[in-house]
Amino acid sequence: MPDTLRIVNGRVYDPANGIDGEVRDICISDGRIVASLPQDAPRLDVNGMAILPGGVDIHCHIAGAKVNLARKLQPEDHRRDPHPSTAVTRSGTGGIVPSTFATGYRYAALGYTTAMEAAVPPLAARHVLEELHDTPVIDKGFYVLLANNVFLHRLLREGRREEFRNAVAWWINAAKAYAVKLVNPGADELWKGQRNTNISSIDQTGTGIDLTPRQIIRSFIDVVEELGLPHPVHIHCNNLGHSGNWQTTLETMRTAGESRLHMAHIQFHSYGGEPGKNPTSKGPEIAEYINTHPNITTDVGQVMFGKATAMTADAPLGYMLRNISHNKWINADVECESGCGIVPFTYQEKVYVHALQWAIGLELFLLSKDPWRIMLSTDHPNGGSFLKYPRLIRLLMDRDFRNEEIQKVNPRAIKKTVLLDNLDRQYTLNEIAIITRAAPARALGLKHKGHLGAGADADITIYEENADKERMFNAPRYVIKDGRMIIADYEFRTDHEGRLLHVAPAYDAAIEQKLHPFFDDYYSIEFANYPVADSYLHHHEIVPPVKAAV
Amino acid sequence: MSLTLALRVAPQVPMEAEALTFDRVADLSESDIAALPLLHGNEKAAVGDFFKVSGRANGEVHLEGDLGRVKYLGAGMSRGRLVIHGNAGMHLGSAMIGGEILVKGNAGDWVGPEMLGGRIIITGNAGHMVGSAHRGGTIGMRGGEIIIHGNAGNETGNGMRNGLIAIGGNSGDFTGVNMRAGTIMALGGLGWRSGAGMVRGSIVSMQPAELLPTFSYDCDYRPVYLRLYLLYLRELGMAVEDAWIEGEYRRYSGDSVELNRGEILLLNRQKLS
Amino acid sequence: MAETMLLVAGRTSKQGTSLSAGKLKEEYLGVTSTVEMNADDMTRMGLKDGDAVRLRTSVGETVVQCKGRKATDLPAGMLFIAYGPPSSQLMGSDTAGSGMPLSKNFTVQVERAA
Amino acid sequence: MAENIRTVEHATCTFCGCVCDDMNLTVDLDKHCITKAENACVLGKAWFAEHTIENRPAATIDGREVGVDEAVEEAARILVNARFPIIYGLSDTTCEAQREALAIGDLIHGTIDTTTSVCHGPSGIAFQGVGESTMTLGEVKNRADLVIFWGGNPGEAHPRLFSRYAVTTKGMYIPNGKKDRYIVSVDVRRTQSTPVANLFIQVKPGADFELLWALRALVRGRRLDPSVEERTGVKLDTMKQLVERMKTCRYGVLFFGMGLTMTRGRHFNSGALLALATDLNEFTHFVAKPVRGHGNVTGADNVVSWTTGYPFGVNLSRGYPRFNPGEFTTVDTLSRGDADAALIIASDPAANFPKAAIEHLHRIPVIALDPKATETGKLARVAFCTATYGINVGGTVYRMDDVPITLRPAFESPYPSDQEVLTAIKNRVRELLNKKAKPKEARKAA
Repeated sequence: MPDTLRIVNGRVYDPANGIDGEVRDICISDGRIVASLPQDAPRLDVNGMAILPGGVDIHCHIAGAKVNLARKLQPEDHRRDPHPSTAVTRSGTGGIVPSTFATGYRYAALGYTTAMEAAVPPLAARHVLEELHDTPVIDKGFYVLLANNVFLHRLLREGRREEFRNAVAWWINAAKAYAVKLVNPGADELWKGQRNTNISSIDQTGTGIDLTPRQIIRSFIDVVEELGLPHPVHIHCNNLGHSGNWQTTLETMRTAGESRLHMAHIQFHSYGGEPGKNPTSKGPEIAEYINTHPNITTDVGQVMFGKATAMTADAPLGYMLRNISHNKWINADVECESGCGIVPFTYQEKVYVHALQWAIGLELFLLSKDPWRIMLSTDHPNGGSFLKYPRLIRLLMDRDFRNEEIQKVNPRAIKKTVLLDNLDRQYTLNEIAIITRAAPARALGLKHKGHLGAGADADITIYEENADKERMFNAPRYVIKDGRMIIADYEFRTDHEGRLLHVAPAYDAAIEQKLHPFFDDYYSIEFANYPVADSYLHHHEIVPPVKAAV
Repeated sequence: MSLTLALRVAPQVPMEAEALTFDRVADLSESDIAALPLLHGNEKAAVGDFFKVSGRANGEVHLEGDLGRVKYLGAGMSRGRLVIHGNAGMHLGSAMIGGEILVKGNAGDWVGPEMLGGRIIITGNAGHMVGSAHRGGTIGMRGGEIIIHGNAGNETGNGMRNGLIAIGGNSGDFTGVNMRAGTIMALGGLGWRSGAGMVRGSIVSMQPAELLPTFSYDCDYRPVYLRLYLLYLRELGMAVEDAWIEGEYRRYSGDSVELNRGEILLLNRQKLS
Repeated sequence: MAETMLLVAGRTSKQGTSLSAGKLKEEYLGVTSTVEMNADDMTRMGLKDGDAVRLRTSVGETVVQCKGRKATDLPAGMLFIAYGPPSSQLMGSDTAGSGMPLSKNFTVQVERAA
Repeated sequence: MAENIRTVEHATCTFCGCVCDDMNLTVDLDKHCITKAENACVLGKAWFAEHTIENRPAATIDGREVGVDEAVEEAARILVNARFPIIYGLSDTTCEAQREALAIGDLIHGTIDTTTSVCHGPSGIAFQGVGESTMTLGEVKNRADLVIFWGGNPGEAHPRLFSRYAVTTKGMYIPNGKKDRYIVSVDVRRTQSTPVANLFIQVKPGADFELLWALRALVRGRRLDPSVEERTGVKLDTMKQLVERMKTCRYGVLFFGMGLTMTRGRHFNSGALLALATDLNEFTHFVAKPVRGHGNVTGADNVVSWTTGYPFGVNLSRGYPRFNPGEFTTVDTLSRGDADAALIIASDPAANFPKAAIEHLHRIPVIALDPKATETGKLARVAFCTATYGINVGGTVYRMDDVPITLRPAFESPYPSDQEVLTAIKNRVRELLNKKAKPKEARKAA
């Protein structure tokens, strides 16, 4: 394996550097992209191929306690999709929730080199790190769940802002997280402590914690800004999946004011209609708000027909889906921190609600004007597997294909959308490079990822160009990670351990004096044993704050 | 002469032989059959390493020898007849679609799991999980017939959706557990907790059985379909008594924890003349 | 004359502590070679604490010492033994597609060992 | 002498699935032993006191003392030559060691199973059928006002479950501890756990499923045959009162033990209990939890699951994982005579398994890793004496509720850890396989 390589004759799609399909050389040295190399450096001729930065998944569920529960739950699904070992790679199983090794290899085989696990209670951080260590090739990080943290609620309720900020920073460090995740803020106490009830409004009182969701959201937005985290608050709003939830979604975005906020899987939050009744689409309204508010970024959470698994820290949602599907159901309460619901689910083309969800996702993609702020995701495996990304890309790039697909789904649902109202936009390859690479890297504050300029990580995907974009994106011919040729001619050539990406915001250690007694009273593990030791980080990188901490 | 594969080297560890179905071997020459792959433990092997192959298939394929360690015989088979002169290992006729498998001996666990069609006949005993779903799945046998002249183990017809399972002897615990439709006839006795979680379908026995408290007595009657089934089983060579054909059955419905639309029919022995 | 009884195998504190000392040590072997028995059953069978009894199933047999328990604690016809090599001798190996051999609540023949 | 006494605070006891991490250990470094284990229960005290450095050879082949390297060589040779090698045990070692065992299984295309299969394996099967509403133990401490123990004897097997997590402990919404909780115990006999209960329900042996099923019917308001009283030995009124209590509590918990998994009905017994807890969520918040045995058996479940997709009973003969309890679980692969070699880590099947399985262990080459002398070690072709996890070795263990905890070892052992031995075997296996593969490739090229 040479540590230098000049890739020649390929068309380069590097939107972050304004390069849209020009034929250029890409030079790699020591795992990074460099401006030039000596003429005698080894060459790879990729004539007729497209060179893109490695894919970056900003929101997926691939490792940790809930993922492993969902994995264990579905042997019948793994059975159909074995993942054999090769001379250089480990074995595993696929299906909707693949084993860790299969997850890493399959992301790589799709041209993705970075993926972010989107929901981890801090108590399970050690678990997620162990699994990520066994998730090969890709770089990865995770978002820590803090919106239903009982101790943080206590500080907020008592107006102890300074301590709140320090405690948030402490928790991020204790877990080795990359970003702060809020899920159904303020609802856990109703679920666990008040007979499985839920929140229905962002200004709801009587939550059992004397805080409204809005108060919680605003406080986290401010603190994450103050801490200078590279990624803003990443939020799963209240009311996910409920008809009429678009108002909650708009209110949540308004709560941010001018501050940055990342709205996760926005498709699931764009429903009109009356609560308890069939939803309608509010995709255009939500897209309009996003179009006019540059502080908001989002990933779509596209629904793809076929097998999915709902897995979420939003436990009441899990229970709602269980009552719809009557499938096996997992609920898993995490003391003082979070809840969790898991239900295997299948999205069907002919079912009104499923078809509507599919169509709303497409509306959001097609109506959003700024591809830098709307990113491709299926909220894997909630809306469908990440392996469906190539098909989704084809739906966006190929209008005729999309229209054929629209004909196959529930027509009543399509009528509730604007999909057939001359919505004939087709994403260009450059725009696909934005929504799958450049934009998520930028939203995450990963300066060395999502582009091919000098200094970037040499995470590169090279596709054979093909009119059928699903086929093209299904199997890159070459995948290079950290400058190493992982896949060549569609086959794995070597194994590789990616990096763990995390942040380490500064905090006043005095906060530990406040935390300690709370742990003694209400946690079941010792305070001293709670923070994750550095030994779990293995190959890692601390991503610095975007500005100095306050 | 018909095609015969005679076991000449006994496997030392479990063997997997999904190549040994009528479909795969029917149109092949002896040497081509001998070259078909087998898995001996974790080692790749060929049919010819273990079997002596002779003749050509004329609608039937015969396997000879004790194949109690050979798994997946007749798996996915869709046509023709496979006759096993000896015991068969696990997963016999797994996900079978059509044709017939006859075992002149005993069969291991998982006979006809997730079977779709065709017929499996076992002259001896079968193991556990006959016609059942695999772990984690809810869909067992969806069609076809499994006829066992001897006894069957636990979880016969787990998650069964359609078809017929007939057992000449006893059926083990949890017969017909979680079944959604179809018929299980255990002419001998039923084990504990038959029909637990059943939604629809019929479980029939000629012997008294202790049922779960979530099954309740409905009536005594003579279901017409039962006579047809019993006559059919008699035709297949099962020892069906006249009194069973003429007899009255006590009908219990359940499982009330589910929809309560399943039935267990027990021969009313008091009314036997 | 052998009687049919129901054997429950399980864990006990003493088994747990002696296990840490070593499974080949005398204490562990002693703990796992003692069967608890309903005291009334013992009286009827003419057994007293420390007497040797033979337990037999279709799989195998073992000789262990018996120890009385009050009827309120251990119903008549029930036996309790801590897991260990003696209980293994009685266990069948059919797991019925589960991986788990029946390890509790199985019928055994009980008689005084000569 | 004081400098040779060391104290370790917040150490973790790995004896049972409670994995209490509040041990304060006093260690005599000269004598290589723990002289005091503050906060430990009776089982934990014995665990810490008894794991000293015994004078045993680090490795033996056929009982003959050999160097570790030689034993590794022999172990690798056995595994590479086997056609149906099994790997078993793994619950009393660290996740780090478990991961190495899985890597070996992947290389040798073996079968991997853990002690789960003879513990709560049936609960794992039940979980795959019906799911599970569950929790971390801190939720029980903070919230549970109704705690039901079914078919287990934590008082003897998990002594601190009561005091630290589930009964007497005080929590956020349970300020008065036991006074704020109602405790129910369901068992076939009175045990040392019974006195803790406000209500003891004695169910007839072999009727747990019927009782659970009857409770489900009552919760759902369904028809129930009166014969249930005779069958279970429990009065219908008692059942109805219990159901009322379950439906009206604020946070209910069902803990269950091997009284369900090891008796006739096995996974269906566990499944009935999990389904009951699920059903109750229509009325209130209700959770269930199998009370797991060995220190890191939950870690083994997790590691095997994330690596293969399946929790135990995994076969890799085809180069990818397949799962089938009853086919690939160890009692079965041994008693049917399938296995032709066995690698056994931190477990003693030769002492606990059914007779037929033990007899087969005598027939095949066995490689055993254990800190203590065991029946399995006695019959093993290759036996390693390894350092004890949690006492001499650091690493990760998972508590019964899936909470991972990092160990704080007390003193060093002259023996290698399980992880070190397994890594050495793995590396040697890889080398031998490469050698084995090469001639074949060479032939192909020619």
